[in-house]
Amino acid sequence: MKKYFAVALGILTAIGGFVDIGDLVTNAVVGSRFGMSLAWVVVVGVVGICLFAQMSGRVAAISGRATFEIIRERLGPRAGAANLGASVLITVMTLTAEVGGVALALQLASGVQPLLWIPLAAFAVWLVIWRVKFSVMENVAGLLGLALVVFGVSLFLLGPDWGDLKTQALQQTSHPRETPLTYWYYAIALFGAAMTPYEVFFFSSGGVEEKWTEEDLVTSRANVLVGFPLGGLLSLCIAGCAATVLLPRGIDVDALSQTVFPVAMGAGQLGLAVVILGVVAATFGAALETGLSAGYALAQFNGWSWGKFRRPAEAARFHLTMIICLVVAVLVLLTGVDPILVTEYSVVFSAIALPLTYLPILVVANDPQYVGEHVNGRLMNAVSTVYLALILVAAIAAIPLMILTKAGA
Amino acid sequence: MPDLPQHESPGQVLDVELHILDRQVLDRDDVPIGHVDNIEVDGIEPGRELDPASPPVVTNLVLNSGILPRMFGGRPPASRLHRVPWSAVRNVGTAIELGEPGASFDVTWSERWVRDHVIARIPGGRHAPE
Amino acid sequence: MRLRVVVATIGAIALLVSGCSGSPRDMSMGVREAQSAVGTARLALTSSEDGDTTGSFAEAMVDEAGTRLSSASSTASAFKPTDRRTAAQLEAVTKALGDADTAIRHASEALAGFPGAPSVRDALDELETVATDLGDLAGNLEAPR
Amino acid sequence: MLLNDILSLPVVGPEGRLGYVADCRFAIDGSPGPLLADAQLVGLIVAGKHRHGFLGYERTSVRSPAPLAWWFERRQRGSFLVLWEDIESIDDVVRVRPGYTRWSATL
Repeated sequence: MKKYFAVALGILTAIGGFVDIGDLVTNAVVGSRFGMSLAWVVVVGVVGICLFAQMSGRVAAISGRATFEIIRERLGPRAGAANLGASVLITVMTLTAEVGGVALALQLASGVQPLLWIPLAAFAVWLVIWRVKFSVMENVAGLLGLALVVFGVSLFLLGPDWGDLKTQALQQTSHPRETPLTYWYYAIALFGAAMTPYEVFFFSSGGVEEKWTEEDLVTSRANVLVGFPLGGLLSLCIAGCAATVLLPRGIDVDALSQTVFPVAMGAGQLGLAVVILGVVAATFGAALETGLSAGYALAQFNGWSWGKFRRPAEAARFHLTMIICLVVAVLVLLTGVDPILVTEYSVVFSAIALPLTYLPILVVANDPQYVGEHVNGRLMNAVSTVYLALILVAAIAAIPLMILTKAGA
Repeated sequence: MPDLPQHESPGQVLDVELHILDRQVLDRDDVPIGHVDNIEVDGIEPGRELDPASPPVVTNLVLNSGILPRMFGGRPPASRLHRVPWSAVRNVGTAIELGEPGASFDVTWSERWVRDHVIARIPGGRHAPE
Repeated sequence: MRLRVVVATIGAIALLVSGCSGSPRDMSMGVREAQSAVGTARLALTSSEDGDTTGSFAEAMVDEAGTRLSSASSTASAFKPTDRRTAAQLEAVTKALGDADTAIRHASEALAGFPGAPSVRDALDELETVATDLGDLAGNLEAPR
Repeated sequence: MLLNDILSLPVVGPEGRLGYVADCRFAIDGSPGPLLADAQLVGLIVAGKHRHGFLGYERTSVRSPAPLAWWFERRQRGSFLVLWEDIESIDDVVRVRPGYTRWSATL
C-alpha cells in the first residue's frame, strides 16, 4: 500500500512539477500564434525528456553519481567547463524568469506591483532551500502545482471546436500571419522548454538526495514515464486554451495575464483564483528546482560537498552558490526587465546547451561500471541516438533562427 | 591495422584519462572533496635514460588545482597544488574513495572558510533541514 | 581552419545585417502588435463586465496592453520611409497607433472608475473603432514577414 | 613529476615519429600499501592523430550506442600501448627503444 502511495505521489508531483514558467509562456505564445500546429513538438520534447531523465536517474541510483559529475568526468575540463558556463547561465536565467513569474502571478492576485514581490519571492525561495527537507519541498510544490489542471478543465468548459484543433495539430499548417522561419523558431523554443537541461540536473541530484537504490528504479521510472507525459498533456491544454480564445482574436501572448486569461473566460473567477495559485506554485517550485540546480551543477563540477540532505554548514560552498544566484536573479529583475522576455530567451538558449549535457548521459548509461546490468537496451539506444542528432540540429539552428526572426517577432 | 597482442597486467588496470582524471573524490564519510586534476609520480627523470626494471609509481593525486592550466596550458605554482597521497586511497571506482576524513586534506580549506565565515553564521546554518 | 573562421564570420555578419535593417514590414509588425494590444484590452473589459475576472486582474491586463502598444510604436518607427507612398503609410500607422494608445488609456481609466472617467461601455466602443481602423490598415500594408 | 606534462607529448621511435601520448596506463600491482597496493606505470597509450579522443572511452569494452562507439573508435584508430620497459627517455618528447613492441590499447 505504502509503495502504491509513493508511486502515486511521485506521479502527481511529476505532473505538477513538469510545467514551469517556460512551458506556461511558450505554450501560450505558440497556441495564440500557431494554434495547435506545433503540438507535435511538445510530444517530441516530452519523449526526449522522459528518455534522458530516466537515464540520468538510473545512473544516479546505481552509481550515486549525479549528472554534472558525469559531465565533468566524461567531457574533461575544457568541454566540461564550457557546458558548465552555458548551463549555469541558462539555469540562472531560468531562475530569474521563475522568480519573476512568482512576482507576476502575485501581482495578478493582489494588484501590488511585481517589483515589491520580487525580493519577497526570492527570500522565500532561499528560506525553503535553507530549511525545508527535500522530500517535503518537492511534494508540496508539486501537489500545489497540480492546480494548473484547471487549464484542462477550462478547455472543456470553453467548448472549442475539437475537430478544428485536431486539424491544426495534424496538418501543421502555420497560421497565415506567420512565416516558416518563425514556425521553426518556436518549434525550437518549445523543444527547449520541454527539455531544459536543469530538469536532468535536478532529477539526478534528487535521486542522490533521496538516496535512491536499485529498488527505487521502478518507482522513478513510473514517475517519469507517467508523470512527464501527463505534464506534457497539461502543456498542450495551455496551448489549446490560447488557441481557442486568443488566436481567433489576433492576440499574441506576451504577458502572464494573457496566458491565464482563457481560464477566467472558461471557468470564471473561481477558475482564475485556482490557476493563479497553480502558477504561483509551479513557478515557485521551479524556482526552487532551478536554484538548487545551479548549486548542484557548480558543486558537482568542482567536486564540492553538496545536497540538502546535509546541514548547510556541511555543504557551505553549495549553499553560498545558491545565495549568490538568487541575489543575481533579484538584481536582474530589479532593473525592470520583463520576466516573460527572459523566459522566451532562456528556453531557446536551453536548446543550444542541450547536446553537451545529453551526450555524456547517454554514453554513461551504457557503461556497466556505472549502471551494472541496467545498461540501455537496443531500442533505448536507437531512440536516444536519434534524439541526440535532433538535439544537435536544434542547437545549431537556434541562433541563426533567433537572428533571422528577430527572436520570433 | 593487424590485431595487436593484448597485454595482461595483474591487479586493477587504470588508464589515467579514463579512470582517474576528473573523477569525483570522496572522503571516508562519502563527502565529496574535489576532482582529480593531475597525478604526481616518481621515477621519471627528464632527459635521463629510464630504468626498465623500476616503473614509476603514483605518489599523489592532485585535486582542484587549476582547471585553468588544464584548459589553457601552464601550471599552477607548486605551493598551490592540493595533494592527496596515494596511501590514503581506498578504492578507485566511479568515484575515488579515500580512507581519511576530508578535513585532513588542505583541498577543503575553501569549504571550511566559507563555512566558518558565512554559512555557519546565518541562523539555522548548523541545523539539518526539516 | 582559417577558412572555417572566415566563413563563419561572414555568415554571422550576413545574418546580423539581414536581421537588423528597417523595412516596410516593421510597420505591419507594429500594427499587428497594436491589434494584439487592443484585442487584449477589449477582452479585459468585457470579461470584467461579465464578472469573469477580478478588477485587479483586468487592470493588470490593460496595463500590459499599454506597455505592448509603446513597444508597437517603437517597432513601427524603426522603419525610415524612402518614398512618398511609404511615408504616407507610416503617417497613417502612427496616427492609428496614437488613437489606439488613447483608447487603451481610456479603458484603463474606465476600469479604475475615477470620477469623470469614461464608462466601460464607451471605452469598449472606442476600442472597437480603433480595432476596425487597425484591421483596415493592416489589409493595406504589405503582409508581415 | 606531474603526469599532465607527459600527456600529449610527441612520441618518437627509431623509425621516426609515432604519434602522441594519449594516456598513461597504470596497474595496482606494486608493493602493498596501507589500503591499496602501489599503482605502477604499465606503459603509455600512443595515438596517431587526435590526442585525446573521448578521454579513453574508446578503449573500453562498451560498444553501444553503436553510432557513437563507431565514431569514437574511428577517431582513435591506430593507437597502441608501449610498455614501460620499451621507453628510453622522457623529456620534451618520449623516446621509444629500438625493437619495441606494439600492444593493443584496448582494456
